[in-house]
Amino acid sequence: MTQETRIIENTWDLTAYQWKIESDALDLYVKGLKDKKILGRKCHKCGTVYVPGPTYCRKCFIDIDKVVEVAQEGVLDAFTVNIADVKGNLIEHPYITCTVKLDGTHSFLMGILEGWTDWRSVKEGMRIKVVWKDVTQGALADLSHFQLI
Amino acid sequence: MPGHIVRATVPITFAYKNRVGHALEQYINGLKEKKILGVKCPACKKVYVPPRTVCSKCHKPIDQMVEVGQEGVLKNFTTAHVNIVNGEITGVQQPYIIGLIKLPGASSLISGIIKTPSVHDVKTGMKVKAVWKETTQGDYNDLAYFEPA
Amino acid sequence: MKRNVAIISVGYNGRFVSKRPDINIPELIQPAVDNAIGKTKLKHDQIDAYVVGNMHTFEGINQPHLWASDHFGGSKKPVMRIATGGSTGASVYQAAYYHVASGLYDVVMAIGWEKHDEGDAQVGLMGILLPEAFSMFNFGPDMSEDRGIAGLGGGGSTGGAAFQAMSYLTKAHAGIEHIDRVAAMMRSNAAKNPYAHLQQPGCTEADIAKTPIISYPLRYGHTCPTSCGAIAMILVSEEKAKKFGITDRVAWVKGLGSGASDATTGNIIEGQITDPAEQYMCKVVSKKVYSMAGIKDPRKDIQVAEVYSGFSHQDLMWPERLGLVDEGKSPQMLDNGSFAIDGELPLNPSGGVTSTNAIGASAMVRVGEAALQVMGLAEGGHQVQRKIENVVAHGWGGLFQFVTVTVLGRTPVKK
Amino acid sequence: MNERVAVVGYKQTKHTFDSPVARERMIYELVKSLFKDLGITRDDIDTFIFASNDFTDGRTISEVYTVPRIGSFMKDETKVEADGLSAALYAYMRILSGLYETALVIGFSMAGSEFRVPLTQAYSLDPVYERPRGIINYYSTSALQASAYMKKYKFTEEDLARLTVKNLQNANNNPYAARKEPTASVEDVLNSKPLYLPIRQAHVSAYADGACAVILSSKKAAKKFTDKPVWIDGVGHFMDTYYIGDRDLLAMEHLSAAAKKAYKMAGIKNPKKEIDLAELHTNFASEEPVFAEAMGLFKPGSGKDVVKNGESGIDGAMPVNPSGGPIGANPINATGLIRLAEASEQLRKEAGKNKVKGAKTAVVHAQDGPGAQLNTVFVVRR
Repeated sequence: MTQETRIIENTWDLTAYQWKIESDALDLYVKGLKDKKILGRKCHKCGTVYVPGPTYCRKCFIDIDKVVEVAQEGVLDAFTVNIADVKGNLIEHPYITCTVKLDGTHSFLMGILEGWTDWRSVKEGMRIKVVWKDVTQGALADLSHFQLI
Repeated sequence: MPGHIVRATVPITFAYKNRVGHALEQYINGLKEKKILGVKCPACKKVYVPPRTVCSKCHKPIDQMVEVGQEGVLKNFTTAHVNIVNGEITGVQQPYIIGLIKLPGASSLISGIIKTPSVHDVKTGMKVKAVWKETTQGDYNDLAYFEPA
Repeated sequence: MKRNVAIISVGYNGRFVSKRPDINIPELIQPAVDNAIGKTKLKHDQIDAYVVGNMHTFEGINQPHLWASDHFGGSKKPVMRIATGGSTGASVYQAAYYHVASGLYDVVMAIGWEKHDEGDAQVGLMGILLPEAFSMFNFGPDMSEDRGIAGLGGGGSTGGAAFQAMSYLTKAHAGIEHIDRVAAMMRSNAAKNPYAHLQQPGCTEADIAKTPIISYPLRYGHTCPTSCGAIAMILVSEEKAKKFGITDRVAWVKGLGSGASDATTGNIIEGQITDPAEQYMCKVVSKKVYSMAGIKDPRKDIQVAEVYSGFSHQDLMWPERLGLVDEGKSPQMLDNGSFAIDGELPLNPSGGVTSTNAIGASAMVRVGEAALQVMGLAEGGHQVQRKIENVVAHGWGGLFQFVTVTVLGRTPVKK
Repeated sequence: MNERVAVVGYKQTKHTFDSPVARERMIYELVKSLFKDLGITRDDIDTFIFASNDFTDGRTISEVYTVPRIGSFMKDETKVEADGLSAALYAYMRILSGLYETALVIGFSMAGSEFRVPLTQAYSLDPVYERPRGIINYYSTSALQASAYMKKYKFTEEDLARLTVKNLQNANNNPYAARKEPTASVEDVLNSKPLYLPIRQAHVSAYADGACAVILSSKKAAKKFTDKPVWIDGVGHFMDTYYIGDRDLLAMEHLSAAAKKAYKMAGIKNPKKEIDLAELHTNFASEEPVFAEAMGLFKPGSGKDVVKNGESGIDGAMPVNPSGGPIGANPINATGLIRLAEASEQLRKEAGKNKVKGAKTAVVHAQDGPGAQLNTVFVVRR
């Protein structure tokens, strides 16, 4: 390796941006959470149910406005066991982050999985249910976690 | 009506450490010694200031450093009434001149600030010379500006 | 009537390494260009056009092809810049192919690079979804410890990869030991590739198993390094290849394609409907590519695969999604030695992405390595010795959503 | 291989300085309504090509969330990280190859409201010399070019102001333009804030929120979309050296080369005679005469006369930017593609108040980089 050369420090300043992000899907979703309901949108053409539900269908490329309440039970899809922090240090209480597919939906919801004692016994395809916070206020945090049934 | 938005800001600035590389390292070292260095292509004999590791014309790697003169001719200029810092355009109290200068021995023009008692004194074709910081420390600001020769 | 296109040269700037404090970005690219040209009888001026790309947020330079143009020879030449995330290098190569296949140009150079030591790749990758993640604050997320935004973003520091890995293991009835095993094979393959970054001759499953788990089932030993390096390839038309007298040691582009789904993980503002472990798009694209290449049975007609695996479980997953191996049978293939350099279907003889990852280059390195295998020019002992007719090269990027596939072969597809 | 490729559909948004909808909705509505106009679905498109930029979008791999919004979910999609006309060029190549028959090209940005354009421009400068020195930037580079032109050819500040007003008036009659200054006068331009003289605030293009989508197709497939195809008969693109001190800012040989290549392909021997209008991607008003002359549309140094005689006006011999050009709207990444859409509209005789009479052949231009380092040129015919 030849000689090291000088460093010039530069940045990409993300604080300089003012993003606008479409929120139709999440607006509806958190509105439902307040009433302990899971709301999404269904495509009237292909029947795909999205949660959170955008106002268009990805497959049919059309506007969709049919709001549907979906089941609060479903199956465990993928999961990962968080054993260490970002730096690789083991954490005291491992936890499971998972994606679930609620019955009747075609999309995946992400969240925390509870109701297990040994994570090695957790398997894809297990039945799960939604667990709510005691008091809901129309926020993502209203849905506490998913619980193995 | 679909299309509701939320706004997002991100309080993060990504940081980078960019290496100046072979040619600019030598250029900066030259500035410390109050020398202006260029690089000469052995094939077409062009001298590029500041130096780089390739001849744009011959596509040959080049590394032969040569010192060029410090008194040259102003070829082109613009009078700046603003500065652009972090993407913000802000007015300056004293307008200043940004010029392109042909130094003896160099084939390319070098950009720099031209200082004169009044910006109206500046004419293309005038002779200008490099003015150095009293104590140079090995950075681009060592070559402080150019003034009429 | 299609125009046949061949890769006639593949050049690297040197061995991929973690740091190059001696040079700047254009200086990293320049030797790869010179190397690719130096292996032919061409002169720089005979390159008609350039297609280039990298993941520019990793170095904080927008449109770096502007700055680098003089160093790769693009000054006063046609230049196009392509960027599609991890698959960038393959997308650049595909654009170079179309430069020639369109009939507009005859000799085109494709260049991909990354200089990871100038930024932080983890941070750069965060940049994919930061605005979307931060928009969640408008919706009252759970902010308690790790359960909040980080959980929603995709499960720990490996993002959605761990989900995908778990999903794959379940579908294939395999265990973490298979991921350890394939990771070890890649590191020892890399030891036979003089350009690879992490070279560990004789690396074993046990060596990998010693590395800490990040997010089960992924360990440090299953992840890729961040490398500095550049690759350049020269693509020419069939007529030019004949004119240059080089139809012997070239790799013909027989089929190519790409596709996109939605953001399969981290799609936190709208429901995601694509399973990251299923990779339906990869199946669709590879079918199309094989048909274009005149390949009826990829299991018989393809002898080597170079797949893009940012995480080791993908080395098992992709061969299945590419139709080279039955679904769920990769662990078995691995165990019976079929994926070894001297096996039935050598998989990443180069050592793959988990051994070397300069992101903007990586997907092109897959194509370049495939080309070298076809040409019989892979150096340092990673050349597959049995007769090669076709090699498949694959790439992916984004939030597990973009895929690129190409087949290179010893003989062009008949017109 | 396909022998001829046409623009068979195009649409742009009404550009604004602060879009009421997010980029996702903007491009979705645009593409949806283009499909509706043409009576097609997303299945009629073989390949989708984005023109976007991670720094203007503020995201790594910025099309991650926008892919489904243009109908490319589970489809063939790629991205050109440059102006939209480069993406159109790539689409053109893909169709010429014979492997695709149709392509949708889309460019967009939120340059009006989401970020500071000079900041993303600064990120395009090299990080180790120009950026830390802070002298050379997109503005000062173009000012040096303007200064060189004005001195050499005695083009005055008044001439430049008149040229700016011509474009502002054209923009005024363009329903898509963001910048509307119906009363703008030469005096207003001359009195506008000095930036890097001779460049003043009024000369700067209107960085805006907006998008443009264009559909290209092979000759074979064109009938399905329209009975008024606009043929792409010539293309060229060339890069200049990065180093400002090495460039000939006036001759712009690389732009000249791009134009010559496009003319040659299109069989154009005398561009002045054979081309009926030009749509140029100018970030600053001062670039118009320099670019137009490098492209052989006017005699070198004739800018003063062109302005005086109104030759580049809508009724002139060589109308330049009858749309008002980027002075009226510059949604980065879409700007060059908008030039193609505007030219197609003219050739199809669908332009409104800005109609150029009898236009049959147009030249379209796009740029990237400081001082238009990379240029793309299309020749299109009805």
